Amino acid sequence: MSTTTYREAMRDALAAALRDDDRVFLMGEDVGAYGGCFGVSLGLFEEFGPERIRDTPLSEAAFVGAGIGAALGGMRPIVEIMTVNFSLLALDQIMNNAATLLHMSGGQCNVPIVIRMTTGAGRQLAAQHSHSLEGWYAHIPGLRIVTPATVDDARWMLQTALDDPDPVLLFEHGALYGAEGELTDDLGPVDLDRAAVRRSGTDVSLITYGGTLPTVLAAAEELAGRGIDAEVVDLRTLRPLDDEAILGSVARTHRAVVVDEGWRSGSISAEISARITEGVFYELDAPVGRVCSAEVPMPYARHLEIAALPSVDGILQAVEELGLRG
Amino acid sequence: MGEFCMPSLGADMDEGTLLEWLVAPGDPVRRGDIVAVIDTEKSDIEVEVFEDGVIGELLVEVGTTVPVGTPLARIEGATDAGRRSAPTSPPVPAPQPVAPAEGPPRGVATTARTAGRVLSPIVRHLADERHVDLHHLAGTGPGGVITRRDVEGAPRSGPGGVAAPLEHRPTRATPADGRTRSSPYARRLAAEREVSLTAVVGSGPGGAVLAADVPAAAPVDRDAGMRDAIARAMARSKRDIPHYYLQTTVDLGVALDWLRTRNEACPVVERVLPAVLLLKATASAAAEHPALNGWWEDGHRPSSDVHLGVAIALRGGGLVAPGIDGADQMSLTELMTALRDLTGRARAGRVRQREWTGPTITVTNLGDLGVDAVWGVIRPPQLAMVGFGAVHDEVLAVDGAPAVRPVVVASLAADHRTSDGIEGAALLSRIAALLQDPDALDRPHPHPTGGATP
Amino acid sequence: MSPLDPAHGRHLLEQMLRVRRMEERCAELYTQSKIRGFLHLYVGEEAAATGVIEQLEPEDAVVATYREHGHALLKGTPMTAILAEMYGVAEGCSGGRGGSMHLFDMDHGVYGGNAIVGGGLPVAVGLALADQLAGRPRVTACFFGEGAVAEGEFHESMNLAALWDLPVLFCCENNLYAMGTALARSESETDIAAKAAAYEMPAWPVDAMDVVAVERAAARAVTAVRNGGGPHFLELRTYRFRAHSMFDPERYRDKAEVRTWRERDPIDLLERRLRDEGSLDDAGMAGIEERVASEVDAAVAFAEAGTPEPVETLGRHVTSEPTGGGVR
Amino acid sequence: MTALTESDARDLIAKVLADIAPEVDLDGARPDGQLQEELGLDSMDFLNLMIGIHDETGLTVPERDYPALSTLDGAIAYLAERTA
Repeated sequence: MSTTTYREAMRDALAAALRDDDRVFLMGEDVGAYGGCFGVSLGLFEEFGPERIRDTPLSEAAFVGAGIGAALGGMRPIVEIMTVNFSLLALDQIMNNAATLLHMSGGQCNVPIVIRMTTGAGRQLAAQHSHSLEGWYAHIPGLRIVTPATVDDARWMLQTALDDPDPVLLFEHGALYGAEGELTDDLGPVDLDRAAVRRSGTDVSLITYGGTLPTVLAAAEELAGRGIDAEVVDLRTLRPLDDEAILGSVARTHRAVVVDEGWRSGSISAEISARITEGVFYELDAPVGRVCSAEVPMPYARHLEIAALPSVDGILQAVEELGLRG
Repeated sequence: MGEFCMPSLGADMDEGTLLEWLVAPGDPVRRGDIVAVIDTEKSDIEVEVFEDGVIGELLVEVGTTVPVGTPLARIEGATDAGRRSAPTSPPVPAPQPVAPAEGPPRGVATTARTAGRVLSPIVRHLADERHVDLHHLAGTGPGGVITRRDVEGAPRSGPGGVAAPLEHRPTRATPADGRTRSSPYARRLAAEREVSLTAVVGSGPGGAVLAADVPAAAPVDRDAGMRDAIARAMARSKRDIPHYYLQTTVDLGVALDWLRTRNEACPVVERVLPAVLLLKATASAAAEHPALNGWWEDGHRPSSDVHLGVAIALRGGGLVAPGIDGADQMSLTELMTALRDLTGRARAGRVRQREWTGPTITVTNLGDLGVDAVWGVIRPPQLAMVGFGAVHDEVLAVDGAPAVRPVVVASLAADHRTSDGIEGAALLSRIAALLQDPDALDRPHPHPTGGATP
Repeated sequence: MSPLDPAHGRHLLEQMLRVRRMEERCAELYTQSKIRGFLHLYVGEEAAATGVIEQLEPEDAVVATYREHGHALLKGTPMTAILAEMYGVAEGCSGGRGGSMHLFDMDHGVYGGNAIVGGGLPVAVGLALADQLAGRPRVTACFFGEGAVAEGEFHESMNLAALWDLPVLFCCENNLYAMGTALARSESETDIAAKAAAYEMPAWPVDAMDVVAVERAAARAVTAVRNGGGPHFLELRTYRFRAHSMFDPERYRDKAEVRTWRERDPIDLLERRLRDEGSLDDAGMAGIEERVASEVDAAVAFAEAGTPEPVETLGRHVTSEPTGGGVR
Repeated sequence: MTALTESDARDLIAKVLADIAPEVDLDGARPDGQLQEELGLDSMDFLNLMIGIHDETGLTVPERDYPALSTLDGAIAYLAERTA
């Protein structure tokens, strides 16, 4: 075990993948000479050179599409998109090609690409750099959506993603990059089909992923002080959802609050809530609660941004509304 | 081939839980045999079969709660003729939304009736809001289903057709449709623990019952479930039945002297309570006054048989009023035996279906509690309730001189739709007269006596 | 103009006729409801694909559009598999999952009909990038219509391919209409080759009603691309004789215009030339037609005998089978 | 008929009542209060009590003696006296 940051863990993962497999290369805007917009790929350009740490023009559609083509051509591209908002410029390629080619070719063209992007708010980057659209992507069959939330997952999810024969979108919450945590040195590839219970509890299941995991864990601690024993489920993968873990947890606690930095309407939290009612309706002792971002484009002003995002207080209130009082 | 269906055992029963099968496939049954025990909100009830035949497949497992009309078992070899020849089946006191003049025998659900019970949430809501009695509403939807328009066009059952103000909703979150607001988990736990949710006070939002509110075991719940059942039945009675009231004071001097002598002469187990005299007198009088004996089921259905309901207070609260069939035909000893048996079973929660649904008139006797008189609330679909207060001494003019006599105040609450005061008065007078001739009263087939009227 | 090698000339003619006769039958089958969905026919444009693909090696890649029946056939996909795909049966080259617009055939380097205009270009660039990174001497031919020139993906892809010197041959089939919108109504600069040239890649227009001219241009371009010359661009000037798809009232162009272009039907042009040069006689022509007709008949019979995929396996091919297999 | 002490008589009443009215709490009843009120018994219950006493002891309590048994103390004393 050693203490490291999420950013360094991700960088270690990239370096290891580049060292282990010649087919792996990283491409994206300013991943090379600049070291990555968020510094994730700092130093890799020097070690692996401009062919494998490939700076691209600001052409999200072309370089994501090129990643898809390269994957079809036998490579294992890792494509970095600066933020999830920019990925919309490449949405055609992600949706109409990466997610779809295997199926419309009758199983001939699998696309082993990993697309990494920053997601989420919390850094006053306003309405075109701060959204959480991973839930949107989770709507699309053919994609795997993963959301590392811990240092270990940042370090060890990438390899599993690269081993996947199909496209994987990896969402890194911007607020997590500087987060420090204990890194398990030889954990090895993470099973991306499985959610993780980050805290066991008996009274309520707090279901979340990615950037809101620390918030939820903090809320769980606060609840513990009030005599409420919360279980925290880190989804890790938004598609495919680990129904077994979600439903299993709710079946134990009989109450659920889904915490999702995405907007509430038509969100992954809505999907999870629906699955809970479909799967364990008769285990529910309260309606499923949700804590989501306010339905506004993310504002710049600090206090407004904070007000728009899921918070410990918001989670505590949602738990209280379930009829749970310590 | 016939079906044995979940019977409706009262106007307020929508579903029942099968507690016990008393027969097995292959058992021959005759009409009237008790074949199963059903749990309702009020009581465990032994239910009978209405056909001759052989029990075929059992369709519902013990412990299952099903809506009224759901087939519970098949009956092989049952004939239509057998089904028709059930004239002594009492009419169905259960709701008949689509009002056939000649309803099917009780327990045999028809499609229309089943369909009529399918009520959409909006229909329930509207009916509740507008005080429309869905039980008496014919549905125009497919299969007789009651539609929103049916409710909107229906007369309100509140006084003067004006919607009564919404009743205060109690903490116990039971809307008018009888469905309790609860979490799904609580609902499931309640089913597993055989707890009636209507009896549970919820701690959740809007009084919703949460899992923690569901007690570990059932016993306390029946009372509250019964309270609700009584509440519904009595509210319906006061809503639907135009009551009128009469009272008279009956001299019991002769009857009690007679009884004292009789009881002294016989073993303690054969002693007869004074109440039995009152019951017998009421039953005999009722037989002669069909305007007050029978049911209101889509119109007046007088009965020539007397199935005498007896209000029995339960320990710990609650009230049931099962009946004694043919009470007018019994000797006092027989009636006493029947009353003792019925009281014991009622208090043990084991009343038979027929006793539950059969009564044609009911007696309530609050004499033990020392009240002078009782003004009863008629139990739908019956037509009258006879009440007795405490036997007490009064100074009466006897043969032109004051005399202290034991008396009882007999009262009558009757349905003005089927009788007028003159008939009610005749019934009370007849009761009083019969009580002046205990010997005649004790005969299994009493004849009219010309006894004095107080 | 020097005479064509007779055998090669007849081969080109037969290739174009295979495409033409197959598609004519497709149109008929469409009216019989045997083929559904959109059906975009290439009739009139056969020389473009025939001339280019004739110059490709079997291992080279083709990325095409929803008007790609000819490209797949010419690249080697059996006509039986193409017809079966249009019938939506399991024997189809895409297993019945793609249909007319999405013919895929990895065995013959057919990377699909892409039905998003411009959507195939970045993928072609990526295939070329993989080849470059892997040091493979493969050429990726990317076909698209002139409508795609208005898409951002076109410009991004031109830039990226030129920037990275990728081995991709862009083949713009300029049939003058983006569905119903004439080129001049959608482009400020209608010289498409000039647009490509602005990205610093060799680009020139070709008379694509003349298969020989196309073949000559393609030979030059393919050789250059394969030899590390970076991306090349051919503007193949052609014309679509039939409607855009089966449902198209063709209000946007004169019948006279269509008649004029039909006079330069690429098949007629080549046939006349071969006859003029003494390389083809009636018997030779009849022999070609007969071979093509029997191939089409066989393909239709194959498709007719096809087996629909069982609905139970609906969820296949959403994720790869070895690891996943289920619906993700 | 065996003689009953007051304690035996009380136990007998408790035993018989356990069948008639299982929930009654004899200890919670005032010994000099009206039995029917204290224990919530009605006339049927009282009759059943008499029957029960008869079954247990063979003692027949005539109706005219009922007033003597109207309190718990009275009933105990009566039974002790009658069985003595």
